[in-house]
Amino acid sequence: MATTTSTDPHRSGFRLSQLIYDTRYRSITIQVIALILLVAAFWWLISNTVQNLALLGKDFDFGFLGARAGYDINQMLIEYDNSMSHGRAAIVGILNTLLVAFLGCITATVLGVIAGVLRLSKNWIVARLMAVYVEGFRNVPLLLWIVLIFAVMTEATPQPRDFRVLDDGTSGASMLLGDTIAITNRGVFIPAPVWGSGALALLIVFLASLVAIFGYRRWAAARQERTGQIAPTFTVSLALFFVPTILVFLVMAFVSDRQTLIAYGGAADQDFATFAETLGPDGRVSACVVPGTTEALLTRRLLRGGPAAFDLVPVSGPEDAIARAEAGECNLVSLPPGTDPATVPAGGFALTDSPRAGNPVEFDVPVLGGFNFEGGLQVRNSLIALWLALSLYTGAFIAEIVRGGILAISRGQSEASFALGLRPNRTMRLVILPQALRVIIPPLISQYLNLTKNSSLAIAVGYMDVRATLGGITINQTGRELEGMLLLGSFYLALSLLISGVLNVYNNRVKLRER
Amino acid sequence: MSDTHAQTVRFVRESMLPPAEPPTKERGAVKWVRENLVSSWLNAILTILSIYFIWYVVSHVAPWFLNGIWDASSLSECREIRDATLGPDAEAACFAVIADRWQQLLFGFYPQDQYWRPVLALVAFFVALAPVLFPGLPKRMLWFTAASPFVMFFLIWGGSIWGPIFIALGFVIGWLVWRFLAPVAGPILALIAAIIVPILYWYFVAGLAATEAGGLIPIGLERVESRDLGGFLLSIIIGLSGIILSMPLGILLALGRQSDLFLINKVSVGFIETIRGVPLIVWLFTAQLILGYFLPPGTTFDITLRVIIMVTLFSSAYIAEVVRGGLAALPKGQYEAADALGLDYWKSMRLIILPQALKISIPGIVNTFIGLFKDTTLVVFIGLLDPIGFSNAIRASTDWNGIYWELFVFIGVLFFIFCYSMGRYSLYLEKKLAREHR
Amino acid sequence: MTDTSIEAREIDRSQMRVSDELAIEITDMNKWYGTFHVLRDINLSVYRGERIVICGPSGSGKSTLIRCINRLEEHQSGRIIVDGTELSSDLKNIDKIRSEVGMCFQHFNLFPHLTILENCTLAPIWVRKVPKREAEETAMHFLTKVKIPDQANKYPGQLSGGQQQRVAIARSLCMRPRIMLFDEPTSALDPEMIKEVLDTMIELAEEGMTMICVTHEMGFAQAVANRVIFMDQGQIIEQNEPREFFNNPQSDRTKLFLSQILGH
Amino acid sequence: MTDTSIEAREIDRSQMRVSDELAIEITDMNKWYGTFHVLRDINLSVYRGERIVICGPSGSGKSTLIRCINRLEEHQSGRIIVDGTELSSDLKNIDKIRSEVGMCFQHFNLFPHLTILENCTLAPIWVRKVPKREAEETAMHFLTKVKIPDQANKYPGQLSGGQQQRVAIARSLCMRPRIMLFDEPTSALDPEMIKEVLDTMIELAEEGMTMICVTHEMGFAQAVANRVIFMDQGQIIEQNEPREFFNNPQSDRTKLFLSQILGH
Amino acid sequence: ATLDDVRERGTLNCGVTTGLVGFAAPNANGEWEGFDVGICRAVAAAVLGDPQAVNFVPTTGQTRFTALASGEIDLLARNTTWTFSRDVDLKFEFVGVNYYDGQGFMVPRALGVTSAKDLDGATVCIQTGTTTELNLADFFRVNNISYEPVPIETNAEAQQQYLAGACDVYTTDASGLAATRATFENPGDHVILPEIISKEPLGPLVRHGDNEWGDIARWTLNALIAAEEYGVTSANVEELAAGTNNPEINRLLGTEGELGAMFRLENDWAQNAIMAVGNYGELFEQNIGESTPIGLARGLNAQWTEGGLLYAPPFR
Ligand SMILES: Nc1ncnc2c1ncn2[C@@H]1O[C@H](COP(=O)(O)OP(=O)(O)OP(=O)(O)O)[C@@H](O)[C@H]1O
Ligand SMILES: Nc1ncnc2c1ncn2[C@@H]1O[C@H](COP(=O)(O)OP(=O)(O)OP(=O)(O)O)[C@@H](O)[C@H]1O
Ligand SMILES: [Mg+2]
Ligand SMILES: [Mg+2]
Repeated sequence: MATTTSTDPHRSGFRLSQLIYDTRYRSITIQVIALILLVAAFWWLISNTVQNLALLGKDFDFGFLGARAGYDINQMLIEYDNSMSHGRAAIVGILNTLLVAFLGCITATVLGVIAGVLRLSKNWIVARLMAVYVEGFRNVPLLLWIVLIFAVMTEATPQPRDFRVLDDGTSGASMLLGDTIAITNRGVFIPAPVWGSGALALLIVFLASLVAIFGYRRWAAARQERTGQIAPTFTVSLALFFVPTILVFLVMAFVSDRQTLIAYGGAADQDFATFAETLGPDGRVSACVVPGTTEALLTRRLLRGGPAAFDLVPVSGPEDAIARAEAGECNLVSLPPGTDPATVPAGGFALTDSPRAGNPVEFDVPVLGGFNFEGGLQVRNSLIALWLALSLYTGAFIAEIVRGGILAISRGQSEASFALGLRPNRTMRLVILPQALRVIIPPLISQYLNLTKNSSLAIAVGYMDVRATLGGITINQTGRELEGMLLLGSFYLALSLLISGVLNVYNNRVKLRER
Repeated sequence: MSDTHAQTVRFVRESMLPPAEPPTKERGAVKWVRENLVSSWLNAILTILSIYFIWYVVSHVAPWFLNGIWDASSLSECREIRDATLGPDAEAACFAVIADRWQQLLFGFYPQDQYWRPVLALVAFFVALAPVLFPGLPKRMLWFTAASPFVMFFLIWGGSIWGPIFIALGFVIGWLVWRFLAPVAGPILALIAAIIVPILYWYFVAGLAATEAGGLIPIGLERVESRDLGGFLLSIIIGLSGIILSMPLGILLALGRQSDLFLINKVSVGFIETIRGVPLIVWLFTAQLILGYFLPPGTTFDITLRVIIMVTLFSSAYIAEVVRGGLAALPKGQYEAADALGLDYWKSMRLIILPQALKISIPGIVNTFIGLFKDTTLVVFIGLLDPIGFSNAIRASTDWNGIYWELFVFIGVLFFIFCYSMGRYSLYLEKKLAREHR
Repeated sequence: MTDTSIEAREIDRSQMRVSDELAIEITDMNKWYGTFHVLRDINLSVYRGERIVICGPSGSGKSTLIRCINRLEEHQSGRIIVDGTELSSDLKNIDKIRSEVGMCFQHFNLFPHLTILENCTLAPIWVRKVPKREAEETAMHFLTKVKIPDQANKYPGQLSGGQQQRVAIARSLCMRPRIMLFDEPTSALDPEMIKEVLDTMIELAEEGMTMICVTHEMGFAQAVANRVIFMDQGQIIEQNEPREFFNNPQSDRTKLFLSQILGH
Repeated sequence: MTDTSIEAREIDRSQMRVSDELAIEITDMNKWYGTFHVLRDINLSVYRGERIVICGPSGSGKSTLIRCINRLEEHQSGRIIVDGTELSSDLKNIDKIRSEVGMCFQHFNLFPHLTILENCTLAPIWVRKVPKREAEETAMHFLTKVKIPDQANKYPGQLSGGQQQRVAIARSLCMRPRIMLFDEPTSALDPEMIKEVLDTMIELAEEGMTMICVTHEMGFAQAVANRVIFMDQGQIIEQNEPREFFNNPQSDRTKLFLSQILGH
Repeated sequence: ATLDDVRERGTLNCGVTTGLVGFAAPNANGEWEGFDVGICRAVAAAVLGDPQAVNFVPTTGQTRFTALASGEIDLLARNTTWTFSRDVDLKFEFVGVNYYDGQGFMVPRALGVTSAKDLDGATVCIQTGTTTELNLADFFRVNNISYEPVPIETNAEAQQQYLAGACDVYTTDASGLAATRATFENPGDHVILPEIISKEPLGPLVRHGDNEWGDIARWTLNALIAAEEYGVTSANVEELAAGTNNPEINRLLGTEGELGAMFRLENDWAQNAIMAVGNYGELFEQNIGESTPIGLARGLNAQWTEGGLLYAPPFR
């Protein structure tokens, strides 16, 4: 058959009524009308906006992003202080939003999966408890939960003051895990890692063991394919994950050199205690250290243990330290291991009891200072409360999704698998999970989307997310509502389009093939 | 045949065995505990943990709750009563604040002697809903359903009865225009006319006519300002009007998203995705901060109304997705049968497709409503006095400054009761629909 | 199984009015789905009062052909003239033809949210603009004809498959179409129900309705058809009057097909 | 309809090896669901190579009985010994028995996320620890046996019901079980498909597999079974060799039951 | 013009806070009460002759300026600091100062802190959306000490956080600190530090451009202040309105001259305002003064004659 193009027998001239009654032209007519309406609507909106702006004497200008922000943000993942720009503050906020969304998605998934599975548990009381959890969180506004959790956390955890040891030797609260972690109502203080000289080697070993795990798994799979032998993957992976890194860590810690501490103002061949004493009762130890290094950390530890008051003078490197010492800005200099004490300029001498240079990774442990804990990493209460509330709330929804997903896999599937002799855990891994995941993942991802959007409720606990910085203080201080809201909206929109794009790709990949 | 083996095959049971009781360990409470609480080590541990958890929570919350003081006029009086009866360290809730302010938490500043109006409006809403939910009822009740938004508006806001009547008349006019123009001028022209004529009517005639009529026959209720609405009443109003008003737009968007027409499809998709991609709180700030920019200079209307508009746009995107699900669930044969009978697009939508698709969508709509209702709490951030906003305002009075948990507990419990029962209802509907649907 | 009963009441063909007037005329019609050529150079004339049975293997384009006749599918070349009106993209023509051509689907496609009576009156009221009472009278008339007047106020979900299919027929009849198209009206039914439906169709045939019916019920074809058309791969392979067609097929393809359906 | 073809190829029963060795021995077995006594004092010995058909009214406990044999259900009293191993709560025994007893469900229960081939190789690879290539060869062998080797790389959703049931059989066979349990393997199928599946089962029977089959396909029972067992209310009411069973049932209950199924 | 709009409407739309102890809050009957509320009522009384003809529109720190700019409210009487940029850049007009405030700090007595300069490393609770956070940043920057800000949306939450010890310091306007401390279970356990780190002249504001309306608001406030100065109270205003031998009072109360007509008000506009809410001193004492639980001293807010800053320009 020749593909003869459609030749309409009545090619009588075009009539106007065809625009409406002819299916071929009708759709064009409708779309043209729609287009006109659309353009008119946009024109109306824009002209109104222009007029309003003119009336208010405002313009449409994103220049404010470059202006000085002037306010402080307590939690920042990148450097920021109040002399930086509004744009920078917005980025700090964006990162904070992404952080809490990311953390929230992970814990919500864990919580949701556990709750969903437990809700199906044969254990009556556990199942009931999970039902209460799920229904309780699903049916009360998130805002209320955020506020309540924030308040409960502040009430239920001790304030830093309670950690202070009183005269009678007791204290209202104490730190955990060998005085390394403090849970307070201002947040949780945990040791912060400080990367020392061997850190790179350690990282390489760790990456290598990740590669090894991957390689081992492939090898195990290939061998199973060849011989049928099933090698243990989980335990071996676990061992590979931890053992080499820990071993290398211990070895490096053991062989690490001593750092050189050079003092000014005492007599040679002293140890630190004697040196501190020679400074007299009002003497102050000023130590020149490079901030953020393990040497600095160890020096501070040493000083803290000593009797004298001290302060730390930040310097940029060993040369700078010595120069400053000579200028009299400090009377104690910490030099990296391997520095030849002979290079010490006149007047200085090496202490006899300088500490070890330290582990490849040292931990800066929080200690109680004047008002608060100092050092370490502070995970703020606002972050924890928001994180917890978002996770618990979204977790309740995820629990229902997981439960639905598992219930959607008919019991016949597991029975068939049992009948074939597969053990319950393999049945789960090979038969149930792959199927349940297809049902679970799409709604799961839209829950992630919801969680991300809900993180804008950070306002309730004073967590400085993008809505609080860009959409809050910045707009309020500059009066740039139109521009600010536009930027804010575009950020959320871009994020959600990204997430739903991922979702679509996934959906297309796992679609069950049917007739 | 099977004589190859010696076993005799034949067996006939002479007497039937009666059913026996299962062995003891398979019976009663023992079995229940064994199977439900301690069926394995893991389960036993979980049971113990759960019981401990429950005990912990109850032992901390129960005294506070049971010691609750209901009769006091301020927080300090509460504290005095507590000190007098229980001692200064006792835990005791001060529920007196709820006894003192429950009207505000429920109705906001609504005039106390008019409380019957919002209650009646809610009743009217359920009556209006009945014919949608129970197909057995007479179809004539649908007239009331159509009229109910106006009735509810009139009951809640009050004012002259002529306002709602003349506004409603606009819809009737639109319908009449469509009815009489469609056969003459074709559907598209008729549709455009049916949209434009009522708008002109509202713009030029309705207000004037309503004032005139109000002057002639003054019937009406005491007028209540939007800003007097607050507490749960406000949440319910925002939630309900959001859902009800967003239905038409949501349906149009759903149809648009199903449409083959490129432009209409893309516009619908763009609108839906934009709305859904941005958090409600951002939209609310938009309503508060920048909606005014988009309107002709000088137009102002109060924030409650602006919030309702924004919430309507917001929920229409969600409704659109729910309705789209309903449309997609309909078999293709329904569309074809409608075509084959000669029904045009709008008729087949109205008579065949939408009634079915909407019915399937009801559980989804209810769920959207629950979500929206919970989200109305966000209006606190733009200064509206919803329950949470009111709890702040109550704390700002010298009497109750410093009170915290009691208000939140009260609000939480009310929300829970409302949302949970709605949720159960939608679950019930879903099951019922699943049964009906083959 | 149902063959005997149908055979027994074979219609007196002499009584059936087959006029010289054309009801449907299809000339050189082609249709593609994408690049797939489903219907190839179809030429078919159906006279008023004729009863035509179309058969052929699955996928041969039978459904597509009759769906083209009331424009549920668009054809790409050739002409289809129904009742003197040519099918083009003109909406008015389409509306006109659809209200004159009734169609009855394999899966009934009743409207589950309407009662039987409402199903039947819907189109007359909204398309023909008949007053409701009159529409209901017509509906009851046709429901009586298909022998289910007592079910009028039930919903489709409450009826059996055979009853549903008969409602579907009644629904089309209520539009008083001049032509009826049936697309495998019995293949979704249990054997007992098939009989009910075929009986109804035979009655219609007796009244001289123009009918095109896609079916494999050969008993029915033999009993009522004026012509049997055999299609394969989108083409009309053979057409003949039924007795000839079954007893003395010409083409090999037809022979093979008949051997299969008669054999099984 | 399928009866004739099965009858025609009735197996030469003398050739079928029925040894004196016990494959399954059930003594005084009782089972309750809650307080409901589903299986009452079941005593049953199955010899290696025997083919047993179980029939009885719905709810009589047929499924429960065979599900007890591979411990998909737990029994509460009495003993079940399969292939010399007693079923207790010992996990090792359960694993051993399950890998020797194949089971074929009414609703196939294929794994929809795996191809046909993967469905068949999953258990051999993970339970029997067979190398993949070998497992695939075995799988292809059995797929060829059930006559669907060309579907190996499709997914279950792409096959017809009869094909799916045959895959299910092949899947159990790939574990090379000594005993096969069938639970109404054909009741979810269309008549044509039933034939495909029954043919497959008959072939298996010819090879001397020990089989217990819950079915109401009496043609199949007559053709291949050594014994037919009739159950009612959780009890074995009557057992006999098929011809006797059908032609000369002893118990009134059996007579009534047979009259119903043969009649319809 | 705004005046015409208000007259036509018959009510004054007045923006207040969503709730701040002593300044604005609804009571159990749903009536708004407080110091800021008094200003609204005074303006309503002056313009419409009815102190009840006010619609109170609760606003948050975020929403107040838009509400005013968009015309949703006619007057914003919410503790808003008069700053250059708000006046000039945001295009509002502050009509005067009704409360001279300054940002202060409150700490638990147990901390033993006596000066804000000792707060190095402290955690500070602040209410967001105000000038507070900017002042704070400046103060700590100038003194080269560090702090940790904890921004909180509402006063109630900030209070809860502070009491639980989640922050060492609570900072807001000194009036707010006093009001908050007054409702603590043990007010004596907390001290307000002597440093006042900022000037916070709080005053009502109107839109830029409508000078007549701005004048009305400005002079209503001035009338209240002047009334205190001249000893006109709500109790004796009626008596004095009959005529006194003090021409200034006569002009103020409209018995002499045509001051009211100059901005299209009745001549007894000030009399109505004073009758409705009392003079400035009465308003202060009723809502936030020392006899109330809040117990604020007059301090800077005393009349200039008593060493304060209140100084109403002459009515002539
Ligand atoms: N919408 C469509 N898009 C693409 N191909 C289609 C479409 N509908 C049908 N086809 C194809 O067109 C061919 C003819 O389909 P049609 O339904 O007309 O066959 P039929 O003769 O009615 O078969 P059956 O007896 O199975 O109903 C088939 O090969 C089918 O796969
Ligand atoms: N999990 C269960 N809990 C409680 N009762 C059950 C359970 N499974 C089955 N039963 C009951 O046990 C009885 C026997 O069920 P079974 O499935 O063994 O019957 P059957 O003979 O296979 O019937 P059918 O021919 O309908 O498959 C039935 O009365 C059934 O209701
Ligand atoms: Mg077809
Ligand atoms: Mg069964």
